[in-house]
Amino acid sequence: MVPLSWYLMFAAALFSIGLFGVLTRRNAIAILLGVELMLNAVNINLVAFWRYSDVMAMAGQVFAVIVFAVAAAEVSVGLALVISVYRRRNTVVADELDMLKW
Amino acid sequence: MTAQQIIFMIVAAYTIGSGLMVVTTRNLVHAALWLVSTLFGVAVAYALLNANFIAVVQVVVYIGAIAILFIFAVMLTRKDMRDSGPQMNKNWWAGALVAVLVFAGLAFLLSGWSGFRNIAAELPAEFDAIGLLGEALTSPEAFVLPFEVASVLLLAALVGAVYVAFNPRSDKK
Amino acid sequence: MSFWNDPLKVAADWLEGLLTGWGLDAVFAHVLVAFLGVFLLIALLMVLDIFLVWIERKVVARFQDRVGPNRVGPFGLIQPFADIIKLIIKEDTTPGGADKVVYNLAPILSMMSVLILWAVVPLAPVMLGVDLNVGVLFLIAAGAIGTLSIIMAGWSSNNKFAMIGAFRQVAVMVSFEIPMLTMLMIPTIYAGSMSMNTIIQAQDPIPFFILSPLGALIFLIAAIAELGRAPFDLAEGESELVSGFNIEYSGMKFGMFYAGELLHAFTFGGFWMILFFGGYRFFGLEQVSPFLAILILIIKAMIGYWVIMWVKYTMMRIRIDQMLGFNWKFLTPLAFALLLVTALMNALLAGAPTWLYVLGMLLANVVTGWVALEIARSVTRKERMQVEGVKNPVEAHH
Amino acid sequence: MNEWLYIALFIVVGLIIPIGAIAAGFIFGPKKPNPIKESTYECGIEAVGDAWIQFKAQYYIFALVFLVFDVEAVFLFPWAVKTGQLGLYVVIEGIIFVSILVVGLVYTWRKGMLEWV
Repeated sequence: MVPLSWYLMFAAALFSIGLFGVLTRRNAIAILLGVELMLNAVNINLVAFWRYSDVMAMAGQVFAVIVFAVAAAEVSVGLALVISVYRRRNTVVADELDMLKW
Repeated sequence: MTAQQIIFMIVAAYTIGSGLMVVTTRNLVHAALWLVSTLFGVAVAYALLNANFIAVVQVVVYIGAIAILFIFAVMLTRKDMRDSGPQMNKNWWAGALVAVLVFAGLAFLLSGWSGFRNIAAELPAEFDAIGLLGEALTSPEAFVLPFEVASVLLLAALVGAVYVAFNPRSDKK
Repeated sequence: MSFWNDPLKVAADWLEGLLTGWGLDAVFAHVLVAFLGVFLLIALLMVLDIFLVWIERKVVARFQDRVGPNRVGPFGLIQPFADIIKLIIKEDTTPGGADKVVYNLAPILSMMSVLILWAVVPLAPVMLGVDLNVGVLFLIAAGAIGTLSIIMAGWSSNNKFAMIGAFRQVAVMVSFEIPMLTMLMIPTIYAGSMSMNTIIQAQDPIPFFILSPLGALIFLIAAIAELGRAPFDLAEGESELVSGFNIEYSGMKFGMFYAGELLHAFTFGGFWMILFFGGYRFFGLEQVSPFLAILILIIKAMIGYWVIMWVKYTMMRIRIDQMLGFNWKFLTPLAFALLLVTALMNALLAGAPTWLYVLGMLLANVVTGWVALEIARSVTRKERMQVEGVKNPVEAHH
Repeated sequence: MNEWLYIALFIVVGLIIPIGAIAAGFIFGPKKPNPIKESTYECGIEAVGDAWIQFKAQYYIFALVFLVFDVEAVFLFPWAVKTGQLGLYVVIEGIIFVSILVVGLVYTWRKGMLEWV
């Protein structure tokens, strides 16, 4: 059997990769791709904890399904914002969206 | 190593490799396609965890809808899809450092936890995960409120996204 | 247990015994035998697929008052093989500006998305395929990979027609997936399970198309749109987009898209029969032998496929705005209304005798469909009057 | 676990067969590429620029509405499995759930976002 630690390490690695993408990418859509990786890492943890504790308690799976809804909401609004910004400023590079800085 | 461990290792390596491609590829459509590959790997991980419903939903929602939305968005925000200029900001090494530190910190914290090396129990016979999930989502003692709130969340996302992206007044033309 | 009653198990046991007798590990032998079984099923499907080309051509010829292929072999039966040889020995050109890896991956994924659908098809009472407890959703998951392959093909070809075709096709596919998902919930509600086999078992006395004729109809419409066949074949739109997303493909890669489409249509004919017409069931005949059950399923799937072809060669192509408007303004609200009515009637009639249950469900379906049609008719009449500025369009013609 | 093994086998075989078919075409087909053959097909006219251009926002709207209803369906499937056994109360929950989302569809419709312009 695969011990729980493997799944947790796997999820942590995926989370770190997503974090790296969020921190370093210049394109706003690429940043959202990184956020997706992080959300998936969280979901792996939730499902793994469900499987490795009491399987009759469905809380882990319910939370995972709710994370799907959150991810969908995040993506739809996030990408809508990116498209809206693109139409006004003609760029999706996050560094150049600095209007609020001064 | 048992067969299951080998399968897990292959799946994890494949998923993490695809994940690395997502954050490093220059072409954004390729990055989105690598994301699909990563998400498929995660779906296989769910299947290994006996979460059939979550695994299939992962493919339906992420690959069938979210990835398509990403590809559409990439094509909507590029007059010229060939990416010019660097794709990472100049502090990428700091980002890499933070990511490695976060991974090390998580690994350190988790390894100190008592349940870290737990082994999963066998699934009970006649285990009906979807029935249990349906009961959990609709029972007032369990998660009926999150169930309805999810609907409100999706409504808010739909209305907000439609308003933000396509409000006629927000167009500069 | 004899070969006649359970051929798959007998053959698998024999092979496994043989392999372990040769000194192979038991688990490995099991996996190898399963692999061979899957390979056999898919190979048979590909052979069937070749004959589907012939069937489709013969049927369309009859619809158009022609004879169809009749030169190569008896009734032109060898014609599809000649076509395949032609596809194999054709030069495989790749457009210069294409994204090579994605371009080559797309037809493979397209075919694969159709083939894996057969994993969840129950062929006979003893041959359930993979009796997944999320079988119904598996259908949509495989469809998601198909959608992805189309957008990959359109994008990587670096051709404007391919791109527009792919975008339109994907917009239509994702739109019609909502009524389809909703209609998949109706057998789920009746059977209380998402497993294909349980759904077939639950249709023991009464198939679901009697309980929910409207549901079966909406599922068929959504399936045809999902397949991208006429009247929803605007992605191909020869007159405007030349061939749509597969314009730059030639040789066997094009063949994969073409064969995939035909097999997909046949498969969805089969799923239509499984979900609403009882699958391999036919008045107890399926209990006689698995061979008979498979034959029944194939005949039923052929009937479903014939209906899909009938629609294709009767209807004309509709425009994309009409198509999406039809889906989002009519089909999706109707599908949701039907789902809620079904769930409500199912709860209200929970303790009722069977005849009352069936009658109630049937009535609920008819009423829902009728109300939807009446609303659509009055709204469109109002719109038409606004556009034409005429009070009574019928009298105006006199 | 076992059942996913069969799905994996289907995926593997489903990849092998089309790859084999395409490889057969690659082996037996002639290979005489030239620049004209490799040019992008545009009904005989020389293609101007590549196809990786900007597309209109309408496609995004349909994908967006689809995503929201797709996730909604995910929530409804476990509900649909159990609704026959748990009685009227659960059905009403489902009705509320769907009604809330239909408001979103009506909003999108009223904003004219479902029109193909």
